[in-house]
Parts: sequence; structure tokens; C-alpha cells
Amino acid sequence: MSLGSIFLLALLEGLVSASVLALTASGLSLVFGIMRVVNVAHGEFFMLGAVIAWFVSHWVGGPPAVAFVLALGVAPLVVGGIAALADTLVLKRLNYEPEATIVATIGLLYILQQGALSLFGPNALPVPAPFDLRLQLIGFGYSGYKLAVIAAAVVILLSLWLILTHTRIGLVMRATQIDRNTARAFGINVDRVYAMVFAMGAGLAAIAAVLIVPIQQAHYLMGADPLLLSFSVVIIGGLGSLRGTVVAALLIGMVDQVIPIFLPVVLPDYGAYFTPTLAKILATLVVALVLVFRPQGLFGKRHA
Amino acid sequence: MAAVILEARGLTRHFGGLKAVDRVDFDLAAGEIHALIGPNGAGKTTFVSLLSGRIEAGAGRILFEGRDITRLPAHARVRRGIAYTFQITQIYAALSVYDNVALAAQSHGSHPLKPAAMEALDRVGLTDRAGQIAGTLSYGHQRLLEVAMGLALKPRLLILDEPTQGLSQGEIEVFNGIVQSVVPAATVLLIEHNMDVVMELAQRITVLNFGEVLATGTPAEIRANPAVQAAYLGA
Amino acid sequence: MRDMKAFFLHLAVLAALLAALPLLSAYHVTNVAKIMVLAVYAMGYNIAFGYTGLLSLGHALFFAAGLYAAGMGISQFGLGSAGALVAGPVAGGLIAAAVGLLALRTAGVAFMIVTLMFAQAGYLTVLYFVRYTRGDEGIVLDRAARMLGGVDLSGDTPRYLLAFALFAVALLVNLALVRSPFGRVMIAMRENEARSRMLGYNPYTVKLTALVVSGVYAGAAGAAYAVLFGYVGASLASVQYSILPLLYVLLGGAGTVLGPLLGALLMFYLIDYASSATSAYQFIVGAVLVVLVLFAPKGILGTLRERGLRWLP
Amino acid sequence: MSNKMTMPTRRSVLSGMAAGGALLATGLTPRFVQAQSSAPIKLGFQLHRTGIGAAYGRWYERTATAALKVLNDQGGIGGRPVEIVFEDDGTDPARGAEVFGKLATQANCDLVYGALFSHVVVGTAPRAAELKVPYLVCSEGHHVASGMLNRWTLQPGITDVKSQVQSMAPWVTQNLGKKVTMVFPDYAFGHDHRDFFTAAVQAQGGEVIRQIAIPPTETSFTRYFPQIPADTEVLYHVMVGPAVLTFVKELGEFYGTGDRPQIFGFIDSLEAVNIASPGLEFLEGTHFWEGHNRNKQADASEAETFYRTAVGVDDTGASVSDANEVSTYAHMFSAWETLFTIKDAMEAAGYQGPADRQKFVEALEAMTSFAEGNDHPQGDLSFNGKTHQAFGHQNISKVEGGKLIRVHRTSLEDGYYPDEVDYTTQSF
Repeated sequence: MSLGSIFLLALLEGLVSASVLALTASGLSLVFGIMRVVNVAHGEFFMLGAVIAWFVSHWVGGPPAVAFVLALGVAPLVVGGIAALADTLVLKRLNYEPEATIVATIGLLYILQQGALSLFGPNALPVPAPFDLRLQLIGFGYSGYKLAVIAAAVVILLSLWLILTHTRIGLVMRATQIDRNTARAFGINVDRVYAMVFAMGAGLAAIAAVLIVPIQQAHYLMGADPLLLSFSVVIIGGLGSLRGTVVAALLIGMVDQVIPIFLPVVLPDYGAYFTPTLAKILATLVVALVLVFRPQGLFGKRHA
Repeated sequence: MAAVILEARGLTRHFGGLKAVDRVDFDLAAGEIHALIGPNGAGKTTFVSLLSGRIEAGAGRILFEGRDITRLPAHARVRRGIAYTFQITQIYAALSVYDNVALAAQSHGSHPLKPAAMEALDRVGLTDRAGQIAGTLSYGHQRLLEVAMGLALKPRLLILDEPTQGLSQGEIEVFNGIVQSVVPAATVLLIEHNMDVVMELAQRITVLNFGEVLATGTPAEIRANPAVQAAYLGA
Repeated sequence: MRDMKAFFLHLAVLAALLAALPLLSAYHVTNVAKIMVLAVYAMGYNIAFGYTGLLSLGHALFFAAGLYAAGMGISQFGLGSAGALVAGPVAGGLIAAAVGLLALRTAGVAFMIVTLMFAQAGYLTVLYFVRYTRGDEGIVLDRAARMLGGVDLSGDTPRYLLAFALFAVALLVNLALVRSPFGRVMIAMRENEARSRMLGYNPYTVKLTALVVSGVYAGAAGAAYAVLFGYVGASLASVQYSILPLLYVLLGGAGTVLGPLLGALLMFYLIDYASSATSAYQFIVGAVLVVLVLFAPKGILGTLRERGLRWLP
Repeated sequence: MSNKMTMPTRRSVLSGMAAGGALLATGLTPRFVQAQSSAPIKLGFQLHRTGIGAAYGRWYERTATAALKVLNDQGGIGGRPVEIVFEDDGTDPARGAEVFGKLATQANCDLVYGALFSHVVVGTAPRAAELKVPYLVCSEGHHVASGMLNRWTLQPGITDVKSQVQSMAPWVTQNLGKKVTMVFPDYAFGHDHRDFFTAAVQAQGGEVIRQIAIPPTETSFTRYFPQIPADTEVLYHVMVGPAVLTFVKELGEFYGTGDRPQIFGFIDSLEAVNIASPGLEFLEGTHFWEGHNRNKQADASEAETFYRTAVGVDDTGASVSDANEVSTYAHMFSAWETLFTIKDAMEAAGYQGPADRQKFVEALEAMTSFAEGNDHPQGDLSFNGKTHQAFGHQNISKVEGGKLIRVHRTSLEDGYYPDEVDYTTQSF
């Protein structure tokens, strides 16, 4: 393959993973930013979205596109509902105390994972893409659906941004973020806002999963990877900043894809040592060191 | 005038465009009770935070007992003998009253620990509450505990940030007695809004306004200073 | 008086563990030996988390440091069991110091994520050096190397006794530590860092010291795991092994000396029992966690201490 | 005299019969003939019911249960009924060792078998030696034959990866091409493939021109494909875990309609996956190793048909009750065959109870071959008592019309290599 095609492939792959990551991480970021809750079960919400997409595509006949569009609606609703329930039944009662919520969401992680294993089974199951289009680019083939994923993510993130900045709901959410007691004094039902934010965060993860599931299959253990990556993104982007989250997702998505593609090209002689596993180690350490030396994230402002 | 224990020269700290403390020169005589007053937002807490090391100075330098401590972190300044009690009570609410004071005494290196800790409690009159969980004390007692922790550090300089805020008149009198007992062995720097307390305790007063020193002098001098009256007392 | 009461309680627990040996069936002897090793690990975790307030999600790295120092020491460098048991805590402490030097520049959630990332890098490193570690598959330590003073540590009784000895030392050191002036400073750091700084304590060095002690415990437990159970593999370095001690500590009671043992014991048998009663045992584990955090957020011993047993260390 | 044996309790007999399946219900009460004790023989099964091995685990459980029914219908082992106690190991090595202890000492199983994932086997084997309980693994790892484990651990039911890979190499180099690029997971299992296949290809005059190791935590793979050199003649792939389908699909997308090398994969990359899944069309014409042919072949033996029916798998390798549920057909036969090997070895050893465990191992070590038949539907195997390893026939299949059609079957000799250990010289 020519260097140009390799670069194009790297770019496309980077954009796809960045898009899905941005969606998933913005859910985590929303929950952390507004509720100050570290949701360890976020990856399981992602997994549930994928599993629900499979169920929908399995039960709904007709062309795959119908089932897919249905799944895009059903998955975030169901997952959001579960999240709202978890918030009301558990997190609220813990008064969102950080350590307690971490443990509770670890418990939730186990429960959701087992639920998926019991109801869905241990296999990785595919969901058909809504359309089947294969683009033959220079030197390699590429799935047209992957391009659609990028577009969909952009649309959803823009809508999210509009909701947060231009609607009453967004205003209420921001007010709650700044000071929940003051918000309460202004007659905002903080409990309901929290449940809604938690549901929205989970719903975003679910949407991301529905988008990715025609590319990667639904599997009950699929939540771990997006969780770790989302954590990195949220931290590097600066906690609670949607813009930072998107930029960090682009950065991490790109780095994650581009390094393994280019290093062997640039350093072919070191191939035996410079394996992708080593690249992963270095990428992980880089994220850790960013946090160490810029704990406010690359795009956040340091608070005095 | 007695020897200078602490001097600040050109001490400056800006937050963005806000000049919280701007080129302040300040001397503290050993053994005195010195009050720091000024309107809200005058930069008093920022200033003592610079002295205690809780905030890093933007410019200028601080000498304590003749040694430059400008770059020293807060905990090291405490070890040198600068104790700071918080404006908002910062005790260990989950620990016993004794443990609170013992932590201070142990930091000073008092040995044996127990008598040193009990002595500090005795000075503020909390001896019989040593076993109580600190968070269950009344507010006034918590403030006294805070002072006791400062005392247990056996400081050369004790900085008290609005110590009488929220105290009853009776408690304030107790407090005044405690502060007077500290000098002249140690020096006291006091941020205070309660002018009665200031006038009763302070030998010298410095007035801050908009991050700058407006005046320094004895209580009588300050009371007579027209600039102070205009900026503060008269208001 | 209080001190004596606590001291005797801990001695009684140790005596009970020793007395249990002849009473337990072979299966439970092995289990309790493993639980004691894991409890040492959790005690180390508790020193960082329960006492000093450092919520780490990367302790698997310290456990693995001990595990691999012992395992690689034996399999690659011909170290004996005694040497391995020394190498483990040293490695755990060194790695904890290295991680702490960097990670302790952060706090709270950032600290949690940084430690998680370091541990993930450590896990991947084990996989990277697959030529020596056999990666996920892991290595079996030669039985001949698992001898200490002529005793075969793979036997049920010697294994139990060595695990007990390690546990007893760890427990008494832990008790002494939290009763010491430094223990008080650790707790002070957890309760209010700003205040502690203004009492003249350097938060960085206090936390670093606590983390290193914690790492030494984790490393000792890792080395004991390798020598006593003869297996060294990457799954023991995975994120799951960072969460385990957190669960043990929270269940038993964070900031209590006996909490880690109680938590490890209960969690181990909960999983053991649940996994044979139902295939959905993860569900039970998850539900227990949620219920616990809802109704006994301080853990079992933490709740007991609040409800009257105030002398419990 | 059998004073060593405890008297069977009524309860244990009943449970043994229950384990025998619907024996009483069908009225086909087998005669558990004059054994010295009619207490059931209890076999522990270390099952990957949860964790990354779960897709295999549920089929191993079904296969073992089906085999057990057949075995008990035939009269059990030495006239005694047989029970299997399944215990979940979470596909985790530490838990695996605990489960082994639980099965051996709590459930009092005579032996334990069934583990597939290498790390579970390696993590458990020391415990087997400590407890002196036979541990029969169904893992295809090279760990047993490499000499890394111990006298109590044996693999009589499936060929190890070294033998599999070595027996594939001649056919691959002669029929597909000599310049090979390998894609494999970057951990021990993948490295076994890398090392053994690279050596075997070289022995055939071919060359592995590139080795692409994929980190085990990976969930997408396209980024690695540009590393495949353009002059690659054969792309050799082996993946395990939940992401295998993604891997194969992305490979298909990558090559698109353009030129592509010959593709040879281990069916591990597609176990439990329907080959008719969307996106897998490009596999048409590619080749796979199969331990046991998923699609029923035209020349299938009666034993093969019998096995398929007993386990409940249709002609395409899916569950008879749900065509979407594809089995792990290429591996799970080992859970069946190992059970019958246990029967043969126990009967040869005159096995009475736990005291005869050593005799059991010695009897198994003395065996040299297992004949094809209902007990061994995958085909005949030879067994090397010194290395504790079985050697069977391997199959190469080509995807034709969405079906895996066998194009080559190796001989047993193709898979032999010099012994690396002699366990029989080790003490018990």
C-alpha cells in the first residue's frame, strides 16, 4: 500500500473510533460534570445498548435499516430508563458520596453484566448494518457504513451541544451543575434533573453502541474497553467540558489508530520489538502522564 | 521597638486582573499582637495566606526570623514556627478532641505527647472534652479547639484568621484572655472584623485596602488617621 | 485500657485462625490460606485507602510486582523461596514509590484514573514480555523451588502456616502502625489534607510513605501467592485484582484493621457459595455490593465501630 | 473384599441415577452389573460458564452432558453409574485452581476434566499435583506436551497446537503459497502459533514474511492490515475471544473487491459464529483448520451422525433448537471423547475409588491409541503416554457456498514431533 492510502485509512479509522468514543465519553462527562459521579458502570450501559440493538434486529423483520432505526430509538430509551432507575433507587440514597457511588456502580456493573450473560448469552452476535455499501478506495476497501457513523456522531453531538446551551433543560442542568442547593432554592427539582442527566449519559453510551454494533458485535463483556478509553478522554478533555471531551476523543481516537498503522511503516526494522502491545503501553503511560502534569486536562483551566 | 520577627517586602499576588495583594511592605515585631483590618475584599486573607504559604507569592519576598521563606511550602513554614488557624473552622471532625490537638503537638515534636496536648486543651478550657468526637462540639468550642491546635504547635508566630467570628460575647472574652497569654513569648497576627476585639488586643494595626497598605500604627494612630476613616471606619 | 482490649481482640483472631487449622477440611485449609494472603494484600490497600484516603484503582500493579518478582526470581534467576519472599515486598515497595512519586501529584478522581492507567500499563507489560512471563497463560513454579527450610510449601499445612505467619506479622504491624503517631497523621491526611498541611505535615511525603507501605504489603502478598500457590499469570495483574482489595476493604470496613480479613473471608465464600448455587453468581455479588453500600456504607466493622465499639482500631 | 469402599448411601445412588438422565423414565434401566460398589463415580468438570470462555463453556457442558447420558446408558464405568459435577471457573486461572480443589476435596470427585483455556489449565495444574488428583484437560495448548505441567495433568482428548500447526504447514505451502503473513493474538496462545508454524513453514521451504501480533485487549483491527506485505501469498490468521467476528469482517472490508492473498485461518477465529453472518461473504473460497468438521461432510461416519444427534447439533453445526446458536464444533468433541477415555482408563486400571487415582494415571499412560467410533467420533487418535498428549487427524476445509467442505485430512504421523518430556519418569 502507498503511504497516501495508509494515511487515508488511518485517518478514516481514527475518525470512526473517535466518533464513537466522543459519544460514549460525552455521556460520562455529562454525568461527571453535573453530578460529580464517577460511573464505573458506564461501559455496561454501552454494552446494553449493543445488546438491545441485537434483540431489536433479531425480533423485527424486514430490511435491516428499519430495525436499526428502531434500535437507535429503543436502546437509549431502555438504557436511560435503567439508568434513571439506578439513580433513583441507589445513587440518590447514597447522596452521591464519591466512594459510595463508585462501589455502587461497580455493583451495578456486575449486575448488568450478569443480566446480559443470562438473557443474551456468551456469544458475540452481529447486527446487520442498515445498508451495505463497500467503497473501493485506493489500495483498500472501506465500509460506507463507517462513514455514516462519523456523520451520525457529528449530528448527535451537535444536538447535544444545542440542548445544553440553547434549551431550558440545558439551562436547568447547568444551574444544577454550578450549585445544586441554589438550584433547589430556585425551584428546580434537582432529583429529577439528576435522574435525567444520569439517563442521558447512559443513553449517549447506548447510542454510541448501536452505531458501532454493525461494525463490532454485541457481546456481554464489550463494556470494559470503552470505559477505560472514556475515562481517559474525559480526564484529558478536562472534566465536564463537552468541547474538551470531543477534542480529546479525536486526539485519543487518532493516536490509538495512527500509531499502530504508522510505526511499523516508519520503523520496520524494529518491528520485532515495537509491537502494537508496546504501542498500547506507551499510549497508556502518555495518558497517565498528561493527568499527572496537567490534572485539569489538556483543555481545562486550572482553578486557583 | 523590639526585633522584627517577620518582614514582607513588595509582596504581590494577582488573580487574573484582580490585584489581591499588591507590593505590600509589612513588618511584625517580635512579641506583639498585630491586627490586620480592612473592608471585605481588601486582601487580608490572601495576605496572610501568602505569609503562611497557603498561596504562592507572585512577587516580593518574606523573611521570617531573618531567613528568606518566600519559596518555602506551607508545611515547612509551620515547622519553622508559623501557625495558621483557619477562618472557616478546619478541625478533624471525625477524630477526638485529644487527637486533634495531639496531631499539632506531635508535629512540633513535643515529647511526651500527652502532657503537651493536654496543656494546650487546658489553656482553652477543653480538658474535660478530650475524649469527645470533635465534630460534636459546639461551634464556639470548635473555634477554641482550632486555637488550641495553633497553641499546641508552640508557634513563634500565630496567625489567627477571624477567630471570633460567630462567637458569643462570653466566648470572646475567654478568647481575648488566651491571645493575651500567648505574647510576648510568641507573636500574634490577627485578622479581625470585630473592632472591640481589635482595640482591646492589638498593640499595632495594619489597614489593607484594595490589596495595598493604607496605614500602620497604634490603635490610637489608626483611629485618628483620616484616610482610614474615609476608607473604612467612617463607612 | 482501650489499647489492651484491641490488642487482645487481634490476638484472639490470630489464635482462632491457628486453632482452625486442624478443624478445617483440606478444601477450606487451602481457601483460608489464600484468604489470609489476599487479606494481607487488602490490608495494604486499606493502609492507603482506608487510613490515608488514597482511592487507588491500580494496586494490582503492586501485587503483580511482588508476584512476578518472586515468580521470575524463582523461574529465571534461580532464587529460592526465601529470596522470593524478600524480593516481593521490595519490588512492591519500589514500584509503589515510583508510581506514587508521579501519581501523588494528583488527587481524587484523577489519582484513581492515573493509578488505573499505570496498572493497565503494567498488565500490558506482562503481556509484552511474553517470552519470559508466558503472558496470560502464565507460568507454573517448579515444586522443587517452593521449599522453605526443607518444608514443601505446596503441602496444605505448611502453606497454611506460612500464610498465617505472614498474615500475623502483617496484622500486628498494621495495628502498631495505625496506633503510632504516623498512623494518626495518615488518618489526618484522609480527614483533612489542608488542615494537616497547616499543622506542618507534608501531604506528599505522608501519602508517599503510606503508599510505599501499602505497596510493600501488596508485594509481600503477591510473592506469597506465587510461592504458596505456584502459579504466576497475567490475570493476577488485571484490573480485577485492583478492584478486589477495594471490595474486601469496603465490605469489612475501611479504616479498620480487621476489616480486610473479614471482607476477604466473606467475599470469597460468597462467590464460592453463589457460584455453585447459581450460574448467575455475579448478580449476587453485584447485589451484595449495592445493598452493602446502601445500608452499611462503612462496611461491617465500620458500622460496628459507629454503633458503640469505638475502641476498634 | 472391598473394605476400602464406603457403603453407598441411598441418596448418592439416587443422585447417580438422576445424573444418568432419563433412565428410569424411559424404562431402559441399565444394569449396573455386579460392581464391588455401585456408588457413582464422580467426575468434576471445570467449566468456563462465565468469562471470556463462556461461548465455549455452554457447548462443553452440553457435549459432556450428552456423553454422560450415553455412557450411563451403556452401563457407566466398570458397572458403576457416573455423575458429572459442573463448576464454573469464570475462565480465570486463580478461580480455576479453587474450583479444582472444591471439586476434588468438597464434592469428592474422582478426577477433574474439561478445561479449555490455557491460562486456566496452567493455573490449575499445580493444584492437581498437590492434591494428587488426575486432571484431564481439553485445551489444545502445548503446555502439557512441553513438559511445563506435571504427572497428574494429561491431555488425551485433543491434539495440541504444535502438532496441529505442524501438520497443516505442508498442505498450506504446497497448495496455497510459500510466502506467509501471520496475524495472531499477542499472547502465549498466539505465540505458539507463531513459533511452531514459522518453523514448520521453513521446514517446507516456505517463509513467514511478516508476523503481526495483535494486542489481546483490541476490539478493532483494520489499522493492522496495512502491515500485510503486498507480496503475501497466504494470510494465516488465528484469533480467539469475543472480537473474532469483528476481525474477520474487517479483514473482508479491507480487501474489498481488490486482489487478496489466499487466506488460511484457524476456525478458532469463527467458533460459535455463524459463517453466514452479514459481512462474511468474502470468506467464500478461503480455507480453515478444523479439529472437527462443523458442517456434516458427505462421507460422515455413523459415529459422527450419532454424536451430532446426541449433542443436539444439526448438519450445519448449529443447535437443533436454535439455528442461530452455532456450536464450538471444532473443539468440543474433546469433552465427549475425554469422558470415554476416562472410562477406558478407569476400567483398565480396575479403578475402585480415590485410592486408585495413581493407577488410573498409569493405566492412561500405558494407552497408545483410541479407535474411531461412537466413543471417538472425530476419528482415531494415538496417545503418547510419556508426553501425556493425544494426536489426532486434522482437517482443512474450504468455504464453498457458505459451507465448510473438507479438502484435506492429515495423517496422525503428520503431527508427530520429538518428545519434549517424559512424565512417566516423574514421581507422583
